Amino acid sequence: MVPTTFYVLLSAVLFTIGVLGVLIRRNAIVVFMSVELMLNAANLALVAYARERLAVDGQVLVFFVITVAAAEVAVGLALLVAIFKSKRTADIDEVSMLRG
Amino acid sequence: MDFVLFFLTAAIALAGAIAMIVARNAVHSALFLLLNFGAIAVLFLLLQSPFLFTIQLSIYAGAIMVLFLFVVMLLGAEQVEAAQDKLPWQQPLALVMGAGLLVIAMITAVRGGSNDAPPGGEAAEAFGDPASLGELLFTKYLLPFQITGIILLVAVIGVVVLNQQRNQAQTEETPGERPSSSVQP
Amino acid sequence: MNWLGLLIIIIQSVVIALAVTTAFAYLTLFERRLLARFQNRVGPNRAGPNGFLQPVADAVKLFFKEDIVPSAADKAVYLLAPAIAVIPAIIIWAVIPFGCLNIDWNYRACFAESSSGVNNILQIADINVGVLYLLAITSIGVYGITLAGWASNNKYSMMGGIRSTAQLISYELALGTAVLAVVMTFSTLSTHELVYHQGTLWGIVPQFLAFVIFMIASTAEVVRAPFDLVEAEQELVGGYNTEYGSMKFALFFMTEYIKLIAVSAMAVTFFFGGWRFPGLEMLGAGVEGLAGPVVASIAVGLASLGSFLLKLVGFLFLSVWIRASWPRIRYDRLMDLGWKWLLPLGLINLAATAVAFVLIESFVLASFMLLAFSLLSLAIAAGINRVPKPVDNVTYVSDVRSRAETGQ
Amino acid sequence: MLNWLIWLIPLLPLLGFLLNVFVIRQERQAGLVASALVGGSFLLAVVATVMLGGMPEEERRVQAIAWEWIGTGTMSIPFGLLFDPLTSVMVLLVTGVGGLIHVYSLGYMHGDPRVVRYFAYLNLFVTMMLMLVMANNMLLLFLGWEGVGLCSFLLIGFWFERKVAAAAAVKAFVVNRIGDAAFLLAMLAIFSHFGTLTFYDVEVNGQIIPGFLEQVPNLLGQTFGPEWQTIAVATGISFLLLIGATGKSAQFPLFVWLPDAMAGPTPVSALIHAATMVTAGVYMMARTEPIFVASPATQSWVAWIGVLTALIAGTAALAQWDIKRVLAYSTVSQLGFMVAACGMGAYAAAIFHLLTHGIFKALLFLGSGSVIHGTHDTQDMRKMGGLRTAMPTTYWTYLVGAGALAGIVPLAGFWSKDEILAHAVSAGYWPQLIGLFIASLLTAFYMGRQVSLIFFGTQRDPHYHAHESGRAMTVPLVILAVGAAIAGLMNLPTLFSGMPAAHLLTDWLKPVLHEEAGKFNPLLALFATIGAVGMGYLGWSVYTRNAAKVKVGGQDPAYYYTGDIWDTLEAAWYVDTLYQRAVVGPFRTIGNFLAQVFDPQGIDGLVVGTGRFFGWVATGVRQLQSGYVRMYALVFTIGVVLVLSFMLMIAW
Repeated sequence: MVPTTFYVLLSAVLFTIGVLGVLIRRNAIVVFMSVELMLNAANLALVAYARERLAVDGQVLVFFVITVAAAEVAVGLALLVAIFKSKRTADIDEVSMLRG
Repeated sequence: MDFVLFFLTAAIALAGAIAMIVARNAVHSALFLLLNFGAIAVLFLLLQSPFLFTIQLSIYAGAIMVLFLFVVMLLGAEQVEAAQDKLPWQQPLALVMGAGLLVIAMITAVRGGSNDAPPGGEAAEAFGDPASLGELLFTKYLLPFQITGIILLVAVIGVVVLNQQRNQAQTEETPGERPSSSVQP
Repeated sequence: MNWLGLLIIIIQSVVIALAVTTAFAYLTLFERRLLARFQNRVGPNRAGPNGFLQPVADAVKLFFKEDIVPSAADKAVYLLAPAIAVIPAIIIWAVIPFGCLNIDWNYRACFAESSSGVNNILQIADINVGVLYLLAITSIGVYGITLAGWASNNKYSMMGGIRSTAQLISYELALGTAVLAVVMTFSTLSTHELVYHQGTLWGIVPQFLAFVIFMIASTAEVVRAPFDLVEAEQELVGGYNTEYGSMKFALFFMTEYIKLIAVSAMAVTFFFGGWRFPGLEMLGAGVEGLAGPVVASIAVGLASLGSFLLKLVGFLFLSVWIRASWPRIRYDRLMDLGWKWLLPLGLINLAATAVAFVLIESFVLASFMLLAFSLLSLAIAAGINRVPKPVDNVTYVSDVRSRAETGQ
Repeated sequence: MLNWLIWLIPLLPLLGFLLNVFVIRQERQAGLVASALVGGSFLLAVVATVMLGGMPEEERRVQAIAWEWIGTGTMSIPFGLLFDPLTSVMVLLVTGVGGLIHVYSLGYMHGDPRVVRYFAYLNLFVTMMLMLVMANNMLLLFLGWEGVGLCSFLLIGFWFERKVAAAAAVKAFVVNRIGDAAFLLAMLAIFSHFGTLTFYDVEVNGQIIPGFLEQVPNLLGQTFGPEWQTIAVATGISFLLLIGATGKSAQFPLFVWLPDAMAGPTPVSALIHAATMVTAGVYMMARTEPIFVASPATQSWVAWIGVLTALIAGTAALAQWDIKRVLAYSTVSQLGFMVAACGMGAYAAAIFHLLTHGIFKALLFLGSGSVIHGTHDTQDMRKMGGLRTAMPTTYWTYLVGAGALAGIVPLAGFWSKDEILAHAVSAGYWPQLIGLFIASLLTAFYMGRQVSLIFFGTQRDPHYHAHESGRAMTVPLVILAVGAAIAGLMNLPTLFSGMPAAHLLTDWLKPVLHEEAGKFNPLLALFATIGAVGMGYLGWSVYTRNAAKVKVGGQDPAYYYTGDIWDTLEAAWYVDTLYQRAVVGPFRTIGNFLAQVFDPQGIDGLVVGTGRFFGWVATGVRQLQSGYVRMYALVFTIGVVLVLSFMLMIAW
């Protein structure tokens, strides 16, 4: 079996890539995707540790994360659509004013 | 063989992730992220979590990423970064910070995780059974489980409300036109 | 995992892929002949005896057509889309049991509850989340169509792609509720165990409502008539595959038909007892007594495979029949049906199922109670929706003309 | 029954105030309602006094608590009224004289455009004055104290279109603030040393709140050990109280506001600036008598301030031409008498003089108001003369008042003034006695001068036609004249043994002031009478004989003999000028500097500079608040990296 460290390292790298995506990209949708990537990286670490400890609790947590992610994506994308309707762009730099 | 599979999948996952943030086209980004999710799903399978594997496929790949693609296509927001960057100094700084975060995370990972193979044996055989997960969901984690249900409900209501307002506005702008039937999943 | 096992799996996969592809080819012939019959025509009967070589001719034609890529298309995605479409359609077969041929020559293992040690050569993988796997792969199937529509850079293709995305996601939920009801009834996620549990009573009896929902939703999922407005020639000039030609078009075509076969196989597995038929176990016992366990196993395997295929053909016939009979549904009605009828009915069914099996000890009694409930709720739903809504948002040409005449 | 009856006494004028403010819009209604309610209050006061008289002598103290007004920690101040012999005589004076002046105002203020407001103010004043004299604690007394100050301000400046009136109102208010500040400090000192502000023990919510007056003799000794410390504390408190009284009762050196306050309507001068409010200081000193008694130093200060005031004001009154200013300085002088009496320990005599003075000074003011009214708002005595025939009622009543003030036997002033002088003799205050005696001679002189100038000779200014005032004005004059004639009866000295009503007032006040009646001094009385009659006649005869020399706008005949001293007297020894030069002038200079130099450059510079500084800072900080989400995310990430590295270092 592959040691847990490998999985966690992979998870760390993926998470960092997600952070970089959030920081660098200006397309709001891609930023959002990066957030999802971060969530997945965290999920991977959770599952890896769950396997190491043979505790299903980690998997339950991942289940919750996925559920909440689904809700978050639905709301987030609806917001993006609403922003797009008023700004005509998905560039987050354009959304720098407090007024619509 | 486990190692071969792991490194192969990990490589795919990494490639997908990097390509996602590098790709200029949002649809390509979404596809690369999909690739990454698929790879992570396989990693779940390698970690004896078949239930999460299917959940990952059906929720992340089957629903969330479809939504992303859908919104990208609907908005025509494939390439919004053509304009000049307003914060040109932000990107290098972000890269430095990312590197710092990576170092910290890797140090933590190496210090925290065990380098030995995870335990095997009879307990490991039974591990990952969806039934055990379900039992835990309905006993120990019943309250969080219910709360996620409420979160989903709230999300549904929120999305409907957001949409509703937009539709009304549209109707007011162009009277007589039937508001397009929602394609909100 | 030994190398032999891996080899067997590879062989299984190749065989099934080939078999499914062949099945697709002859399903086209099957459909065309049947449609012709329904429409009082003859159908293709020139290539080979009774048109038996027609699929081969079609394949050769498609192979030799010119391969065109639109200049404004996103090339990579454009080329990738057919492949992305076809892959889920094929890998979905991994967990469907076509029959039961025990490789250890112990046919009794087929009739045991535990899925371990079955070693069924007619099913590639019996995993403990088989049903979920089916749902997951079904949900992935949407990508091919969506991407094809987007990558073509054509507004009709785009519309088709977006329509299909919305449609597939909408009906996936109804499909999920129907499948979940079955899972609840038989308390398992494994396809083998599903088939085993249907020994006493086929799934259609306790889950009649789920069956109806499943049939409607799966028809929508595979974008068949009357839910085929994704590729409606009249409105969308063919929809997402407008810009596709030759083999790439063939792949989309193949995807659709393979998925049709797949959902039919799922319906058989979920509601019609899979490869089972009454007396199969007796047949096995009889043959064993006559010719020993090896022959008995092979006999049971063949008989179960035959039974499965027979049921499958029945479903395919039903599908063609539906296509021949019903007109295409309007888009908003499609959404209404999915969200306002199927999903609530599915949820009601889930609740009813849970209540019935908790309250009533006897499986059979509970099943028939549920059947009655299903019929009742279907009748009520039909009753509510009997009167068609007035067409108030369609402007008739005659109206416009009369308005122009009166000078309004 | 007395418990709720005494509440009605201040509440009736309050009701009148509210009615006049919110309901009544008509002059006649306003006057009638105001007068009737004050009259009702007077009747209630009479009833209450009679009931108080029916009690045993030791129990003549009623305290009615409405609620606990201020209660924090150890401090508990009830909102309660006190009704004892001292209060009762004050209440009778305030409501009685006040009621008459209300009636008088009906005639005097007739036709004024803001007469409803006038009666509202007047009613409010009566309410506040009653609150002052009926308060059972220092704070409530202070409320009334400030309330009457407010009413005084409002009424002096009642004709605020006149600059003089507005300035006088402000002056009165500002000068009074000095005294009020001292009073406030005195209250704080009392609270810090006694822990209470109520005068006498009182039960509130089942809890006994101790009264500081009853503790003064023993608590001072216990708490502060050596006697000199006791005296120091008592001196401090009483001196502060004295300054408070100096402001309110127009004593030297704070008397300057009272002559100017004559710019208000004459009934106001009569009520507020002669009969009631200005006596509040004397009342307050009488009320807190134990503290003053505990401090001999303050006592002598009090006496000397009184004598000095009596002399300064008396001399100043000699040289005034304005009919009301003469009376104003006379008031100051008489208040000096009262304060001096307090300083000499003759509190009962002070109160006696307060009462009689309230009556006859009100009479004089009202009489002068009648003269002013009848001569069409003429106040300069040089323009008068010979009004004896034109306004006989006014003349006779004025004559009675002047006689009372001058101390002619047997009018009220003679008895009360003689009481004070007699006390000075019996207690051995010889220097003060001489001062007061001279002051009383001056009083007789300037009253003779005034009567002569107003009523005798011939009318010097022919531009007006003098006439007698209406019934509403003459009736109160007559009543007050009768009062001024017989008020001495309430405290007749024991001329011979077996006299039935001797020292009524002193006996009545005995439970409060613990004072024995002074002995009658026939020799002193003889001297005083001769002096008063002589000086009065002198004043009258000088100005009657030299009437021809008095010219409109001309010099006084006496100027020929005294020269510049006369100017000094006319300017009241230049006290006002001193204030102008020493206080007002520098204050104005500093104010101008602050307004024209410091404010635009210092304050504005600071404010604008602060604004500029923050604007400058904000310009920098604003760069961070760019609104770019990526920016915020980056900052967030930097924070995360820092915190994580820190935690990693700790965990290493």
